[in-house]
Amino acid sequence: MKKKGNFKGTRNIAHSLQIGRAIIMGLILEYEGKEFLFKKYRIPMLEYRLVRSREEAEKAIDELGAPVAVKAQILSGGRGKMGLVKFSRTKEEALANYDEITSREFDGRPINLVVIEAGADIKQEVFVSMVFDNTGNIVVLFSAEGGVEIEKLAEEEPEKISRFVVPFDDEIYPYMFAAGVGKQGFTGKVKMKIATIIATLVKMMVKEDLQLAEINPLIITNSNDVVAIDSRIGIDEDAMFRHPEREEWLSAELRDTPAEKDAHEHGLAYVDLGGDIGMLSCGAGMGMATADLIEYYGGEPRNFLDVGGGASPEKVENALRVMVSEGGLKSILINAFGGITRLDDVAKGIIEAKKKYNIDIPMVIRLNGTNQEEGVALLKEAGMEAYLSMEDSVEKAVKLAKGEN
Amino acid sequence: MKKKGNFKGTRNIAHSLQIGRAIIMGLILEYEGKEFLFKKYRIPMLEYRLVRSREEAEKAIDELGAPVAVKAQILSGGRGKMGLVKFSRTKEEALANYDEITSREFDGRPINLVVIEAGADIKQEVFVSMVFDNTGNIVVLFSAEGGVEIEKLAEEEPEKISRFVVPFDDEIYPYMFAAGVGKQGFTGKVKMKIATIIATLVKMMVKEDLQLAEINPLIITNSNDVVAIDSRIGIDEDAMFRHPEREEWLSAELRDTPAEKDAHEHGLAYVDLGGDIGMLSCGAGMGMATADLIEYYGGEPRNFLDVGGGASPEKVENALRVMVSEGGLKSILINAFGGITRLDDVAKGIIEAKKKYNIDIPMVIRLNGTNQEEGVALLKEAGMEAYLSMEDSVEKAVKLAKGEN
Amino acid sequence: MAILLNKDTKVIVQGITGFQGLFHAKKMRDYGTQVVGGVTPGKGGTEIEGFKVWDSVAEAVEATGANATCIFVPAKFAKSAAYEAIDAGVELVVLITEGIPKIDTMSIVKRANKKGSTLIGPNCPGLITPGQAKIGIIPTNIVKPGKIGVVSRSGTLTYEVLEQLSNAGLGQSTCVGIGGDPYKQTNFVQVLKLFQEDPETEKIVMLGEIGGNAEELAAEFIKEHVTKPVVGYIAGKTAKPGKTMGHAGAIIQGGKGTADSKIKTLESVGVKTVNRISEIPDLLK
Amino acid sequence: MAILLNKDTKVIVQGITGFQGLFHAKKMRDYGTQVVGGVTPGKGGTEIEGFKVWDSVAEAVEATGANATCIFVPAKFAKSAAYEAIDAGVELVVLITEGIPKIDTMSIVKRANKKGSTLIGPNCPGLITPGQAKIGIIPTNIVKPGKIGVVSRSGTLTYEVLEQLSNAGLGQSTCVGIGGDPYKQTNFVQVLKLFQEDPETEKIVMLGEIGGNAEELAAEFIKEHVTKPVVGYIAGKTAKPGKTMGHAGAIIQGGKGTADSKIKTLESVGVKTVNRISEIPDLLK
Repeated sequence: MKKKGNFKGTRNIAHSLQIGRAIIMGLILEYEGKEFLFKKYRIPMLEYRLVRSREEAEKAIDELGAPVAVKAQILSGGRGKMGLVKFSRTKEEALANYDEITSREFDGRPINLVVIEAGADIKQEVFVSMVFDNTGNIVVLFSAEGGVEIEKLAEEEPEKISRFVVPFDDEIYPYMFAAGVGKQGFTGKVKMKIATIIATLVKMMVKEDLQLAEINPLIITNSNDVVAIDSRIGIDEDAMFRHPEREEWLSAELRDTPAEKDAHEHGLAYVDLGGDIGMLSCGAGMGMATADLIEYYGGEPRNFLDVGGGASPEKVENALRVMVSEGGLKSILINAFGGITRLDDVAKGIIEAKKKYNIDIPMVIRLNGTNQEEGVALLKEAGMEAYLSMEDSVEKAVKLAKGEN
Repeated sequence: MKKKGNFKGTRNIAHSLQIGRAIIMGLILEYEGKEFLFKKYRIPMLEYRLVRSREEAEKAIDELGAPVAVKAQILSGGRGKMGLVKFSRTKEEALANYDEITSREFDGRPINLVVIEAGADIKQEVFVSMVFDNTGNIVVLFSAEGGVEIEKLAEEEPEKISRFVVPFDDEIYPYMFAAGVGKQGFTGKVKMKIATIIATLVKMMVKEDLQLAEINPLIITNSNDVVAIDSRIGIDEDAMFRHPEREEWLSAELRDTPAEKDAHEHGLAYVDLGGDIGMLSCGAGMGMATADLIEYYGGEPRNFLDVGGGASPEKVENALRVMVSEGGLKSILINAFGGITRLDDVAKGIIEAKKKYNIDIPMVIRLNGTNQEEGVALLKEAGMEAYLSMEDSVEKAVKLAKGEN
Repeated sequence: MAILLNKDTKVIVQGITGFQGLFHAKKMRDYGTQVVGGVTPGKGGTEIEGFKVWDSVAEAVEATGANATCIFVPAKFAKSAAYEAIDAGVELVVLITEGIPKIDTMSIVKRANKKGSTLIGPNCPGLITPGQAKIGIIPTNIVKPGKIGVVSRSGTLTYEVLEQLSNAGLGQSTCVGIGGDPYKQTNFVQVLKLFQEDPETEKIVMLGEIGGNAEELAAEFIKEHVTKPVVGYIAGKTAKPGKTMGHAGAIIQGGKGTADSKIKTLESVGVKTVNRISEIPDLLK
Repeated sequence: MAILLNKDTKVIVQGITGFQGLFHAKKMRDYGTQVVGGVTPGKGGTEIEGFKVWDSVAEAVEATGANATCIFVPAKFAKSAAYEAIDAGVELVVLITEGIPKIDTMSIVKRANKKGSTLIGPNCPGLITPGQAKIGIIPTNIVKPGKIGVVSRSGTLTYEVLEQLSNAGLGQSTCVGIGGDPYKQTNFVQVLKLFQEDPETEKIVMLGEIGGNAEELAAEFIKEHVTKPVVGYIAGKTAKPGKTMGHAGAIIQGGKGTADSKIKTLESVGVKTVNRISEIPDLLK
């Protein structure tokens, strides 16, 4: 994860390409949510073990005793549907499930982090999830019908979901959620236990710089305990300086692909988009607009790669190195508008990278703005040309990718 | 210290007799303020050691190296004037000062807790002190002229004291104090260091449930460090449930006399007032009014001793035990108004105590209100009489104390 | 009419399943107060001695239309309980609990101010409108209906005064125990204003104490706004001046807060003060 | 006239002794902006490149009468810096810093609302009134005075648009970069209102992005209150829908926030939208 503190960077907007700017966050693993947050805030849980090998899995199953749940640790919801959470009545079944899950991949990586969790005595499954809205409130949804079809329930039977809106800077107490939980049919101790867990999650949202806190399912046992079976937590990556230990969490490694990680370490924003036109922009908004224009002309961007405003030659060079390291490129488009950025610096970076990494993929360069003449002159010297217009350069890059000329 | 959580007690009002209800607090030792609060909040200090014997003192002086300050740990300000803080240029001088200080008494107890503190390189002494006002603000006073004559300075040259008023629930930052500290002649790094220490103290006031936070002197060294030499902290005793470790602090022992401690442990309010009429009231306001009336009739109350409303026979019995344990009584006045209190219970307690502790000091009893007849009957059986009017009973008790009849 | 509280006030008791809460809920009901139920989180849906119990104030208010609450919960939970009542829109919040941390009380007062609740207490005996209703713990056998408004910082002392008034044939319109803690929303000034506006109150008794500046503020208010006769008493003449309040405390407090200075200030605005409580009834006749 | 900023605005720079702060302070001054000094705590009383430095905003404001600030401090200290400006009564607070924790931004917005400061940003390039003054980092060589109001969520994209406008002979009244973070005080609606009221602004360009509902709110506002022509562009058509926002996020967000839905909503209230930036100038002629 890149160092914070520079005042004008580009990381956020890279994420925004994936999820829209409204909610920018880094998911963490179920295990991390439980181990590093739920434990600290005393949210009731079942016993569990994180295991990284078959031996550890077997030991955990023996210690906890069947039945157990075998749960893949990946950065995604919907694990049940994917068959990555499996309830297992016997030790044998649990080991078989472990073997099956760890034989699979997710997001291009092998699954080798698994949680073994003690079996639960479930009377009812309920659901709680919360995010911030855009006006500084925490919006909490609670339903007595837990499970995975929550979006459908919200659409079809909205009255089955209680919604609470809490200003982010209010003090939080369980009473605030009691009536709403009551409306879903709970009373007395169970109601107050649920309200207390909701209040705790809301407090965590602020104190722990979270962007998402969800428990689905939260279960009510036959002895009326209320226990968190899952944890789905998104953290605010901009708040990492307040939680430096999170840099060491397993999820920090899993969140980025190797190319993304490489890019972030060099202060670049990188998102894999899956096409075949390598795209480099100076500035994130420009990057989005460039990607849109590539599609407008019928092409497909391979990535979103942004060096930000005022990039140095080294940054441009690194960006190109990251770009070509991924392979599969049919053309490269460099769209540099020189406002703060000096175009001679951009040109220097391009020339250096081309030489150093032997880049022979067709390259289209657009330079317009500050120190344009100097930049164009440098490129010319190195045998390259530059476009002035963004549209023209994009059109050309798309043609090249299609093998046209 | 008595257990909290009962909804109607009397402890506060006992303190209010001494200090007025506006500011109710328990002072802690300089050492405790530094060790348990300043260290946690990283307020710069000199090195120091708490010592309890001459051997420990000698070791500390050797470790710190002369010059050192030798400082008695007592629950009071003004130690300098009392000769209980002594700067010592050599080891010999320091040991002599240690011997002198520990040969003395304060508040009826030997002084055996001493801090040895490293010598300071003082360019300037400044002063900061803060309390809550009655409207939910923290009022901070700061002056560039530290030392002990602050009240005089406030009167004669008020412009030399900067005053800040901060709402208790605001977020606190150093910038809030920068301009005010600047007005006292500071600039740049020293100004911001002072402002940061003030901000830290204000935060402590709220987070640590303090009622008073004072550093006098806060010093500026020749290398422009800003260092706390003293700490004078008052805690909110009502907030003890949030800071249970404070029950174990040395100051918790020192704060009460043995009789006060005994009383508090039995849920009674006790304050030594120094006269010769033992006074027991059912309710604190009544206690104050009774003490006033004793003085009105020319007597002097020995104590303020309150069993509260609705006291049991055992509580009354214990109260009388505490009262007579102190000695020096010429008469005893029991003023019981029966609102919630049942007067037969009061009578039972009196009778039991008189028997158990062989109390033969002349006793004046006033019973008026709930179950009055039953109470009077019980007393009569035991050979005692009761007054109906508060005034009459007080007048009688004063006469008895003066040896009249 | 009386002030703050009458026979139509609908009261809930927070902490009703606790010993004190239940004891006094019954006493209030016995006196004729409309106690419409109580709140104990986790015991919602049950009933105790004829009182319905809810898990939260919001639910109790929704079900009963309660507009007043009497809080008997321990100090540790008092802040949450008071917040809950304030958030539920309860108009009159009477906080009996004593020993609440100062910061918590300040927070409660701030929230009550913001949301428009009237907060009596903490560390107070509550209030009573003789012949109609009471909220809190003031004994009912010592009051009688009448035209004297009583406001007091002290608990038990008030009872003594009430009994002497009643014995002297001086009934009370309403008696408000504002409580002994330094931080509060409803202080002398607020109650004096209500008594001044209340047509049924003819004269006022004000029981003060040493410390703080509530009596001084009351004197200012009386000078400007109170035309009804006021009799005052200040407890604590015997008290020694404080030593532990620090330089800031001493400088801010100045010479104020002693019994003598309070008595002088009150006398200067026409309040008759007495040295002995027994003198009060005569001054009201 | 222009909006928010003109040649009389007195600007201080917070973080002026830092590399970026000083660099852009000089650029602002070079453009004719009245940069009356800067703030770096601990460096008060010094001077840097002709700029006086104070320890706090309050002191700088007292000495200079500054009514605007440009904040360049690192994300970790941005909240305190913004609070400081707001508390000192600075009318226009431009927060350039990016990467500020969401909770901190919410706190800043709340304080600005409460105390009446206008907050631009965070994570924004600032604003420029061509020919008069600029606060922030927008390049000055690509703008020229005129009658087009520009408001944008994106930084560098704005520069591209400004240059194309200027090259086409379409000068700008004011250009406001409102910044890319989801939480902000000054959003499209606030700036559109100012442009609508500004007699010197004749037409408006609005540069939006996927995510959130700022463009949808702008459309609502335009429908009711904006009579001047508006041209819009939404970046991010290529973007894939998010997967990490959780059930609550998905349910609250619903189907909104995509480029297509934003474009549709804007078109429905009469905003002309374009697929390519190069089409913008023609629509304004």
